[in-house]
Amino acid sequence: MIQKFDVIEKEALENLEKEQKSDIPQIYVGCATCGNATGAQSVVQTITDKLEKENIKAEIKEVGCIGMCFAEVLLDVIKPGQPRISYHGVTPETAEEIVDSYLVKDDHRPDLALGYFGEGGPADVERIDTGDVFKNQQRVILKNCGIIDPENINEYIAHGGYKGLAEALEMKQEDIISVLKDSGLRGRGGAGFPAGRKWESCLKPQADQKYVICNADEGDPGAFMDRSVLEGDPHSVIEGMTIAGYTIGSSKGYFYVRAEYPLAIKRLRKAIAQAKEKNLLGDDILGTGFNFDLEIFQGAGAFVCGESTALVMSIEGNRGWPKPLPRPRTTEEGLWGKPTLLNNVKTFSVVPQVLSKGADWFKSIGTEGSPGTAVFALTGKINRSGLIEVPMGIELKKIIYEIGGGILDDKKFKAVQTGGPSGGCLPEDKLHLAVDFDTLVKAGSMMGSGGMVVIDESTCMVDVARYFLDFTFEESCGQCVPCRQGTQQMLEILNDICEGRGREGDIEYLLEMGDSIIKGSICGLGQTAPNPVLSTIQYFRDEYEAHIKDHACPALVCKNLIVFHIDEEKCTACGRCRKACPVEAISGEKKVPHTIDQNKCTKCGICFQECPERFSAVVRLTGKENLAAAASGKEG
Amino acid sequence: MQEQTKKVLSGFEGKPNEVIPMLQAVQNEIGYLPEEAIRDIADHIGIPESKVYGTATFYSQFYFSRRGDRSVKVCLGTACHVRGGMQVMDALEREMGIKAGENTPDYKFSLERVNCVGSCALAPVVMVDDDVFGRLVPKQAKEVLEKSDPKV
Amino acid sequence: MMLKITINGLDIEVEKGITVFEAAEQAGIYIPPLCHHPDLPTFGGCRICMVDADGKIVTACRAPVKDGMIVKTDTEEVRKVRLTNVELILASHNKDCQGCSRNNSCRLQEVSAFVGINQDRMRKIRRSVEAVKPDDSNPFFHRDFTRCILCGICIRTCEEINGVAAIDFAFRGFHTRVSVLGDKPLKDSKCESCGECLVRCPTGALYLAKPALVEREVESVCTYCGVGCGVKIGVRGDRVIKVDGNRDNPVNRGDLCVKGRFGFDFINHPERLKKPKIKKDGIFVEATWDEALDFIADKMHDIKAKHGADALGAISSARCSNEENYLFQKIFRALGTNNVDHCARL
Amino acid sequence: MTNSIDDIADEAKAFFIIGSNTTETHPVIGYRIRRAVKNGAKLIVADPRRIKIAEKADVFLQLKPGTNAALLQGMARVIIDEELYDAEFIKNRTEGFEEYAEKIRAIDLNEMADITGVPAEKITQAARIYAGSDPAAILYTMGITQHTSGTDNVLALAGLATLTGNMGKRGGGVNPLRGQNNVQGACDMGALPNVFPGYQPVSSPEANQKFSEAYGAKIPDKPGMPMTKMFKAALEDKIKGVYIMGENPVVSEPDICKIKDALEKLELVVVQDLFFTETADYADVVLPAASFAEKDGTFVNTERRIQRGRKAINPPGEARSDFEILCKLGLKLGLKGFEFKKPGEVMQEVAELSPKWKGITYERLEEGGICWPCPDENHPGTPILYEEKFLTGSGKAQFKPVDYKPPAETPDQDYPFILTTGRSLYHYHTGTMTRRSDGLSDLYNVEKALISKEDAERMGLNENDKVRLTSRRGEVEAEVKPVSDLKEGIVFMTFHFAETCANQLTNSELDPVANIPELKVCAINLEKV
Repeated sequence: MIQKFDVIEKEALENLEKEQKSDIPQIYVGCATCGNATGAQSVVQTITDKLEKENIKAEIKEVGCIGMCFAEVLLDVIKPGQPRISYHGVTPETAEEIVDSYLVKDDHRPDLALGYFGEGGPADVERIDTGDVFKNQQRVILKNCGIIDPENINEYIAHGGYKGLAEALEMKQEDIISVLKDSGLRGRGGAGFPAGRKWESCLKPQADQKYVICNADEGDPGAFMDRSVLEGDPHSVIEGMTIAGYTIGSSKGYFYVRAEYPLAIKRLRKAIAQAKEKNLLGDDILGTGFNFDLEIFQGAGAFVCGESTALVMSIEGNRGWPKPLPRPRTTEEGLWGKPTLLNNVKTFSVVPQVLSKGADWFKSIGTEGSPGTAVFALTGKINRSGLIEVPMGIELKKIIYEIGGGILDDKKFKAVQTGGPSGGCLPEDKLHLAVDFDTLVKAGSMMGSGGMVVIDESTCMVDVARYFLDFTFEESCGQCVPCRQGTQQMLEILNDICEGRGREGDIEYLLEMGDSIIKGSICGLGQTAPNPVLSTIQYFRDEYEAHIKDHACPALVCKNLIVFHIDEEKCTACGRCRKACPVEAISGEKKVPHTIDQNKCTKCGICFQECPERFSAVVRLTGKENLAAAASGKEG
Repeated sequence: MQEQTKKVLSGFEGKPNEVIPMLQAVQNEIGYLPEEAIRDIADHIGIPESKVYGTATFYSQFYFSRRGDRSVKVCLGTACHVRGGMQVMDALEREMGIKAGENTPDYKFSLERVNCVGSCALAPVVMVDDDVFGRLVPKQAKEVLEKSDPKV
Repeated sequence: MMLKITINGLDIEVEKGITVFEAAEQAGIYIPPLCHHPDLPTFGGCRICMVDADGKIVTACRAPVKDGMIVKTDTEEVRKVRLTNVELILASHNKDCQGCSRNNSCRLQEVSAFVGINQDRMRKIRRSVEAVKPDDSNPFFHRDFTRCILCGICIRTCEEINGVAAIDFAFRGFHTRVSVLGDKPLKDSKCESCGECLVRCPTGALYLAKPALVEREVESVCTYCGVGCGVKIGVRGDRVIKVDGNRDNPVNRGDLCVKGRFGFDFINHPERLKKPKIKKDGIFVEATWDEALDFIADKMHDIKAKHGADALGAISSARCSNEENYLFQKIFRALGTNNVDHCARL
Repeated sequence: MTNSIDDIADEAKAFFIIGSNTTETHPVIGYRIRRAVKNGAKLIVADPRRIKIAEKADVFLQLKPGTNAALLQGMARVIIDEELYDAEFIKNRTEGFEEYAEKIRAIDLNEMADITGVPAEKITQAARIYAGSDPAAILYTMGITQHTSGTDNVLALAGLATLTGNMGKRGGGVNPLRGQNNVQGACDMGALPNVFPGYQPVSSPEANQKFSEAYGAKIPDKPGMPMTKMFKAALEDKIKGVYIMGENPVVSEPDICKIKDALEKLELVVVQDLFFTETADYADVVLPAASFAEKDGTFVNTERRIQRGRKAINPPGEARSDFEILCKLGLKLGLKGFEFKKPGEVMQEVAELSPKWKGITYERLEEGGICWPCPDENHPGTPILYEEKFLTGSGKAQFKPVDYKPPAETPDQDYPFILTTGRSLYHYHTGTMTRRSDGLSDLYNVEKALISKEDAERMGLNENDKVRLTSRRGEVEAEVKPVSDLKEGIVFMTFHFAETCANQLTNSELDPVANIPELKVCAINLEKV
């Protein structure tokens, strides 16, 4: 079938040639959700109109997310013989300028450019792929994201796509599994279970039907890696699943995608159709007689459905309740009681490369225990938020300060949260740690699905813990007592602490309860729910104590523990705050320093934002005395 | 309404694994899930209506009463949270005079919290249907609503 | 096939295929159950029956016994997990036990006592009982959500025992609730009011609309349809105040329907006839038994004499006992007529 | 029932429920069947109404009222054509198969489909499930028997069961679910015009002699009148006095106007009951009886299981158990053999006089119920009949082919609707007991005449509209409820409610053999008021 595939590949390249007309300029606009959210579509529209109106020869295409979300909207231009130049923060207006000056004339507008890729770019803009953002990255899973047009299968094939499948179809199933085992590939869903072993345990059982399920129910609040892959490189996942189908002997696969990912779903649909058209999916794939079909199932919004048995329950039409242990493995009795292979988007998407480039190539990346790369959604109080892919084993420091460009507004770093609601927070003195499955767990956090949220001094750790508990509380399925009641109980206590009702012994009680919830819960959600609390207590216990003992929120975040106060010395009675206050709590006229009526104040913080930097007369106070003073009506 | 449901359901075989797709299809058609619709789905598949209701109420995607014409979704994903998404939510609740999960009396808007719309770089983010408003501060709440008024 | 296992150091032999919970039961070792019910498939949600099986903490109600398995039901760890779980349940459970119909017959009380709830620890707990108002729509039994522990026994009962499945879990997480379609009152649902759920509810979440404190029980047979369910008639003073299914009766094994379980008001109904009555010129006047029976006997002899025995008709009853039916037909056949019948055909 | 609840519920691979609203009239058997179906047993339901149990059915046959025989003949035709019958069983244990088969082969399936209104495919499907499941149990009630063709219907059912070897087998059989707690016992005790206790014919010389001697009187050897005929006879002055024990014919009997006239005419009417019933109005003497909770005695359930009822409390006031009343009356009448102290002694006499009950004693019943026949003290009882032989001369089952006969009354211009009656889960018979329960009344207290949505639409009727229902025999006013469970032209009512008494309308035409009136089919008209 290799021959058969070569034909397809050749044809693909030719079509591409025709489509691309590489003799004219190519324009790429980052049109993943993040891009669109920032206005990519209107940019595309303006340019298209302009090109047509002024009949300028150029190709424009919508691509996925290259990961530099901080720089959205991203517009790249490749002129024949020129390197790819990236423009950032593009608006319809600047887009027109760029067309006028760079496409029509030859001014590459260094003022608007972010930089260029590859060799020999103009001297007055910096090179991106060797710059801070990319030099520490290694793009394997994301290699096509933002580079190719995800809605054009030819581009995927041109970039080496479906070779892995073609090769796999010539291999024995056991051999594919042994390659995976050699490569040491571990599931990218969070727990990091060895993929090879999982596939093997699904190959063994005899059954009239087996299923392959791609878990794209990315529910972690603050993570969007899976979505970016589906939006930017859908074929890589389809190819991976098809290989899985062939390996375990399944003819049916499901994409379990959050309904909140409309664009991803749209692109998947298109990709599936294209793959079928090319006989890379569907019946008698590449003439091997192997049939594999893919169906998209839209998750209806339940974080717990990321858990394999819950996910299966919900496809079967039930409440997404995990099956309590002891129960047969999903790989033996999964969907409709049939052997079912369930992997994460990133796991499937990397499989083709592992097969085409070989186990050793994969092992050469990352660490021994955790080979390969890790994809993170790097967000929070950081200068360069975005989607990054780094080799396992890289130091957290590097990610935050080099790739991420350090903390926003030069504030002080406090902690980095990984693993979302199941993970934990690591403090400054843990930044030397290497990022891999096992190290993070040892330190009290985890890789999780790949959210990495940077937290600075102006963030309250108790509040962060409460935030995650609130999330797991809302998302707990309600089946088992420890999780259903436990998350609620922990949340209540954290609310109390944040609102000044904390009690002596609460911290110990939280620790004890956390332990019981971990031991007692049915599924991963409950078994990890206490982590954010336990890790923040481990590293930031003093903040908890400040809240409980002194009713003080050191980060000045917890509403009930702060008061807004106007410093008479600094106040110039400009009246900005007075006008902005939505509840008319601020009084004072011209030349008279303003004051805040604490009884009226709702602590919305608008006055604080309104007061110009140069005065910064509005201040936030915390602690028993200040609160008491404010309460006693005396203006803080 | 029953006709609407019937029409939608006619596109399904009536297998148990179609429960959620059916619920989604009906909600797309009607805007929420009226009781009769749930009963019809149960009958169409031949499973207890209580079970279908149990499944529907489990998932946050489904609504059981009429919604506002435009839905204001305040992202409270981690990034938005640490960047003050909650204050924005407070401001919107104040402006609209309703709490999250409610509709304005004139059914122009419904307000809800969502977990990560995936625009973390723009945090804090608010989505009104598909329009995204990024890097918001509380006082912009009014402006967001004015821009999104269905009549405009 | 028999397996050898050890529970708390005690070696026992048990049937293959049973659960650790059942094995312990056979060995007379108490494992606190909450969501487990012998009539029903297991659920495994309450996490109270957790034990240490070969070093792993598992739910006894689901874990099958394995040969050579070593089970410990009372390790430090097990105790802690159980205790916290019960505390957590109590945190959102109605405090008022005296005001609860199941006071002293409540499974949650039993379990709390066993795990050793103590007030010092309870003080650390934040109590918050969701204020859902009770459902008193059904005339026979009501639902108090503040006493529901979401064990799902009622749900499994409605599906497995009665086959109606009128109720199921609805909503999610802490807001999970046993509900009918549309979160309506029970009366507006497919519920058939058989009360099987009421019988199995481990707490006071389902309770009789009219409390029934039974003084003595008498085994008998239901008086309604032909199924002949075994019942236990609950008496207090001179009144029938409750009817329960007799689990030992092979016909119904304890099950009853709405009529059999709740339809007994007629027994002590004020309109019951209490004296014989004879109609004199169109109006009924009370009479003694002798007057009434003499009147009847004379009349019957009279008719027989005038028109022959076949001028008498005897309509017996399918609600009377065999003995009574026998005597009834005996009377008329002895008088010389076969005009004996009853409502077999209706 | 030929079988016991237990063996059917636990072992039947398929249930064929016809003319029985099982989940409402025999709820606890309903539970067992729903459980069995949940565990994989197949279910065929045939009824003019989409009753609750139909929800769980693999095949639901919504036949026109009164066309049972046609449906069953149709099924038989399929079974014979496709040779789904149990040849072995037929060879060894039956007689007359050939004639039967011949007659069945003469039946046109499509014609049966037209008569019943059930598509031929569905009849075929049902036949295949029933014949293809071993064992398969038939359950029926009044929907089969309350027809002028009732006996034929039962024979047709027996035919199916015999054809498929489902007789005398665990999990099989032909099982009428008896409607009342001791209707079986009343029959067993000879509260029937044609037989003595234990089904010994009054016409049999030996039996007649045995009982005449035992009762010290000459008992006529020709059968007496069934209740349904007594009232007609009363109108013709042939009957002068009626003694009514625990019955309420003024509500339960068909064609009530006639019944009332008859009662008016009688010289003596005795009513013995718990309450002052509608019938009591017509009585000369009313005697206060005891309820089941106030007396000892035995009852026979639908599976022939004799069980002990026990006294829990005293009867109110001067009310007495029927046992006491009858003993007293017997003596007052100067009859011999009424000196009983307690019901147990009566049981001894029963055992002596009827072989089927010979082995029954109160002592044994303390241990639990026993299914008759129980020929001696050590016999365990007989939960399943005909395991070895049938009660025929040859001991073999006889095939009795039947012809479909339409109901006595069919719709016409004046009375275009068919009324069929039944029961509700929440009430019992004429409601004497259940309608005195506030709770049950709360759940269901007003008769709703059910009509098809189509008819409702055509006639512009909405729920709770009042209508007048008229038949050749009387009229009733009731509220309607349009439902999708009924086919056009069919009306359903219960007979629990005296104020909207369906039996004002019903037809008293009888089945020639069993003398059961055709309560399930009569022609009526319906108009809005």
